[in-house]
Amino acid sequence: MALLRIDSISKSFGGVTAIADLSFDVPEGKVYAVIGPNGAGKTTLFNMLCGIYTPDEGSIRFRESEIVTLPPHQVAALGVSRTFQNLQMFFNMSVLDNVKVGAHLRSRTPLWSAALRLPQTRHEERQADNWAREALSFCGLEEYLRSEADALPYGVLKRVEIARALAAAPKLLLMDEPAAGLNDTETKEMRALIRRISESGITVLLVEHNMGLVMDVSDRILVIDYGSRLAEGTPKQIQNDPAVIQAYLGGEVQYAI
Amino acid sequence: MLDQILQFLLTGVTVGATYALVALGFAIIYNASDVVNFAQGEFVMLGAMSTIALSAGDQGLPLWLAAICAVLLVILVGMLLQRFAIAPARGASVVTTIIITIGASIFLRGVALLLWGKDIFGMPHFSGEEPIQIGEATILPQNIWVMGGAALLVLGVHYFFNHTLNGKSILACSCNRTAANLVGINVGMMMLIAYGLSALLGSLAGILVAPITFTSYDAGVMLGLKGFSAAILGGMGNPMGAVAGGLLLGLIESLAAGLISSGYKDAIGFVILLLVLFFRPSGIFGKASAERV
Amino acid sequence: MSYLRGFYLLLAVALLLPIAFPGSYYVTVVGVTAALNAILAVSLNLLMGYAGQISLGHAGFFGVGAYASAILTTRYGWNPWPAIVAGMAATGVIAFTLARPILRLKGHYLAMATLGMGIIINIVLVQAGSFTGGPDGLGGIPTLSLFGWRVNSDLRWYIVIVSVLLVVVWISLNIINSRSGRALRALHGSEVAAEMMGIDTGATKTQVFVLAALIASLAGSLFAYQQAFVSPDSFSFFFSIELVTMVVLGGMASTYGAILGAVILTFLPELLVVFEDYEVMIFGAILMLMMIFLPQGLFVGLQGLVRRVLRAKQGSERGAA
Amino acid sequence: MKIRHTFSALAAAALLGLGSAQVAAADSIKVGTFLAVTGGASFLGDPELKTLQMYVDEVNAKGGVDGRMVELVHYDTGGRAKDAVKFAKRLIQKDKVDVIVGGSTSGSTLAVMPLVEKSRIPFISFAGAVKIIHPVQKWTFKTPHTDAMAAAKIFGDMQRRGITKVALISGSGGFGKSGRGQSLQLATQYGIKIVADESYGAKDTDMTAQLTKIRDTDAQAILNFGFGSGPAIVTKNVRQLGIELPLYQSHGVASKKYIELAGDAAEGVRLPAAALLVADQLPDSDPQKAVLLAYKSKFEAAHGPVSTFGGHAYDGLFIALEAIDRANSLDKEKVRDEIEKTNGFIGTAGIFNMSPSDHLGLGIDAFKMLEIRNGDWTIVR
Repeated sequence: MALLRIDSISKSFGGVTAIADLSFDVPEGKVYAVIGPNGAGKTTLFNMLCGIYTPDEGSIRFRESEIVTLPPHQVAALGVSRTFQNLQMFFNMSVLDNVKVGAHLRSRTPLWSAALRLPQTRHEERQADNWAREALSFCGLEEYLRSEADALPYGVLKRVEIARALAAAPKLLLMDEPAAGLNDTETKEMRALIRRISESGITVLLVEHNMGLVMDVSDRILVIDYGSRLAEGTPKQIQNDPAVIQAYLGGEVQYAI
Repeated sequence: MLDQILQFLLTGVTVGATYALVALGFAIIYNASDVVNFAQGEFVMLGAMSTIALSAGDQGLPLWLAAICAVLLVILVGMLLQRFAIAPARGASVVTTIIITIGASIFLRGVALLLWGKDIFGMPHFSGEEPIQIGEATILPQNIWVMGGAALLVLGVHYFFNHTLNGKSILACSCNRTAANLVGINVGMMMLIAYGLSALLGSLAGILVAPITFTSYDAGVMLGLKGFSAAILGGMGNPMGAVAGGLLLGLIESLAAGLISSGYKDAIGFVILLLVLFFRPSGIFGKASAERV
Repeated sequence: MSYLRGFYLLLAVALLLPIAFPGSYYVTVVGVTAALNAILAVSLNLLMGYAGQISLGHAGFFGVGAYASAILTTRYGWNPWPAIVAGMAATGVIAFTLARPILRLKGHYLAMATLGMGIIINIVLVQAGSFTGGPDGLGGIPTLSLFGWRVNSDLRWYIVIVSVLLVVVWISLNIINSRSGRALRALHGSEVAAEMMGIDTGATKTQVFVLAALIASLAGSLFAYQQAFVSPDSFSFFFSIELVTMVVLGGMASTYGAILGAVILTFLPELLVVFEDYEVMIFGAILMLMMIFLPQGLFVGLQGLVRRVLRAKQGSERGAA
Repeated sequence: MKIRHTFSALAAAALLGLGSAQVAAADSIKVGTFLAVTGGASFLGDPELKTLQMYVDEVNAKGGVDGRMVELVHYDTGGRAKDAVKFAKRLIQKDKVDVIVGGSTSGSTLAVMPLVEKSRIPFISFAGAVKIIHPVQKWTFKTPHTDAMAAAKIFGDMQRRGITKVALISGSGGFGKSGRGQSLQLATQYGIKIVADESYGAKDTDMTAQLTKIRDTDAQAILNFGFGSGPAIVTKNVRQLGIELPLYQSHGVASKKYIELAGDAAEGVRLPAAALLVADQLPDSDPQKAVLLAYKSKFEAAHGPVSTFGGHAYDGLFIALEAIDRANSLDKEKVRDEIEKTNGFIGTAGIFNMSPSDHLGLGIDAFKMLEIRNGDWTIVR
């Protein structure tokens, strides 16, 4: 069954089409990757999926409910979480607090209750603390628990961002280029982490440039170019798809000349 | 009624021309360095006050020479401000730089207070005080000086930014400092020029309007506030927007005073400003800024 | 709770000061003003330091509270306590109405809008003279009394206002170290990421804006009863800017920093009066220099300094071992 | 325009500040004052402070009051009511002064009155509003004429000239607002109708919009209540718009500065003011003349053109010192009683006769109606 169903969505910015009539289904429990050359519209797609942009037309259904018009925080409330291509860390907070923010949706305590430190708040604070620690250790980040976010290297921050997204206990995790800027060791760790996330039952939707990683972890792959669908299938199918080879190879040929 | 409105419009344009020059100063510094310089109003005050000081007394300079010296002096102040207060705080947060420029404005006010005391000073009109009749409305020759001077300065600034290398270099710095540095632009020098230019505009505005409005050590506060409002109204960082914002604010105040209520005219100005911002969060001519993800 | 350690220290200082310096002008007069300013700075800091939303109109809410209490008690004979509540309700309504459209703005536009809001409130206080007493103000405001205990001496005012300050600080610390506080800091850090974590940024900003306004309104009422007189110049945009300066000078995103900023800016003019005409210039220079050399603010800057010193010491000890 | 020597003055200021705290002799008379020496009302506070300093020095040079030296403790409020309250507390609690004079503006005076009454200390204000002394508060006195008296004087003059319709324009500060209020209240008593009621902000630079509206009414005269640069701009704008109506200003512009700023446009402007401005034009038989000339020459020798505002400080200081002299004690209750008994005191504002029901003690005749002719004041007879 499809967890996320995208049905012929389009988006253009000032006359330039970013996404044109795109449809695909993300099956539950799988790792689904979206690839394509730079400027193919991948990040635009992500931003529409999580409510930052509203598509010009089309429908996005998450667990059978329409989310096209919802603002990001309501999409998040349904169980969608994400990481960002350019880090969006809360640099004014510690690593632990960053990840606790991820658990925001799992508590209910309102401002006035927090202000007076009522029992409900105390209870939920302890819970949030536990959830955050769990998420951090899931991502292998115990040692950075007390660090300030602005004092950590890029590779670690990439994982903190994932821990933060996981602390929300999402159904669907959108990962925007998780391996970008990482070295080989870090990429290897990232690959293992994505597998662990998938194994824990969370559906992963991945945008990534590192083909090795994509082919390795994905169950299905969607290739888009100029905002439209080029091909879709298993990694093997994609690798042998003539249109994909044309698009990627074509680029290389041009480059060679 | 119609001749009343003509008078309100003329008044509004004169007052607005002053706001426009102050707002333009705000926009230039903001463009060059992302800093809102709350000492801009003090440039206006210093221009007028030092002209008066230099031309006072029997051994005083002739007015035009005093004005030139005053402008040079204020340009120097502007550059010193950049060099010793703004440059060392590069990378500080927006509010920190706001407080620094507020500190600078208090400091300059304090210096003016020490030098010239608390009196209000007048300045002779450049070409007499015989009112000029325009239909049923009247203006003073000095109003024409203000409007004409403002128009020339605005055109000059426009030319500077669009047709001279230094002007374009400053724009380049505002777009991308690192890139500007890489292509060999002396960023530090460009900042000095921007602050100097802004001080030049402020001081000339002060000298042009002082015969009509008088001046005192604390005259810069209100002008700075109105100039900032005008710059925001037009859209921060858009020089021609700042000019339009200034004229618009002047007209709103004058029409509000004449047609609605003189007691609430400033409030009406701010209400309109708020409404504009509610519907256009980046001012009338400002570019909408989208958060990059 | 570990984050309350500083709070207990503050409590101890507040208790000891009037005992150590009985009847001192600096404790019970300037100290009360400093505490009142600290209440305002702490509330503004929730909005500015934590949520990252600058407000140059905080004095406006302070004024609404003060005038609500002044007008209701003198013109309508209300008891001061319900007048405080009514003032807070009025302020809350104003803040709630304005919050959404104003807080959509960013950076300097937000600064301008809040500045404009404060100025409009002030103009109304001046112009609606038949109601507010105009620029000359409104006098004859009764004092507070609590179960027959009349707050009618400087020491008693010290007790009341410092108690309120302590409660406000306690509330502020509780909020910062909670889900709501993290939401505030998150939207300051990255509004998009905060939204993606399920934080309704618009609602969160509105909440903290209204809360800060309510606290300012309460402070305003206390101010009115303490002075027994209000006039618009106490709520001008100059005071708003002074409040922002307190927050930034002490150190943004630090409750203790806000208190420190308030204390410094309240005592500085007190010390500078001996310089007479030079006061304005020296004040401006001090403000500039502090912000240039400690752009993070005094409290955060000093904290960093202490940390560096400690680290250097540890390092040298380790080196010695 | 003089440029002072920064460092020597700085050192002197520091020394003075320290000095005033330490030199205090045991039984000196401590006179406390808080004035708007800076800020929008500095043209009030500045001459007031200069006057107080000048005369305290003179009194001390002559051996003080009954052998007691007078010590002046002053603070600058910047015109802010809040700071006035703070400094009044400082004067009472920290400096423990015997009497307070000052409060340049009505706002700051009204703000400290609750404190003064509670602290039971004699207080003589230099501010105008009638609210300060009406109703009478036990410990509060004042020396300037009230704005109600100014309005009455003006309307009286208008009545004589047969003016019945007046356009009012006032500054939005405390002085302007209060004057406006009194004018609106008193007009009908003089058979005068207010046909326009405009206002302008303290730092406004152009009032032609308001005056254009006034021009199109059937007003027979314009009355402007305000101080600072506003009234001078109003005066110039009236001329610019070619309005030929008589222009009345209030006592808020009673200084040479106004004539200097408004220039030719000020010709023919009328205003009520204390006799100080026209001291040399008074007949020799006038009992005030000697006092006025003495004050004027002393002030002008040191600080330039005299204004009536500094005169209010002179009046307040000497009413207080003479009361202390008569009481022969620094007991606050006794001093207060003696201030209230002030009788026949010749001051710059007039001859003061206070009583338990009148804490000002001036009649409307203490005001002279002046007209500006050839750039100078003349008395309208």
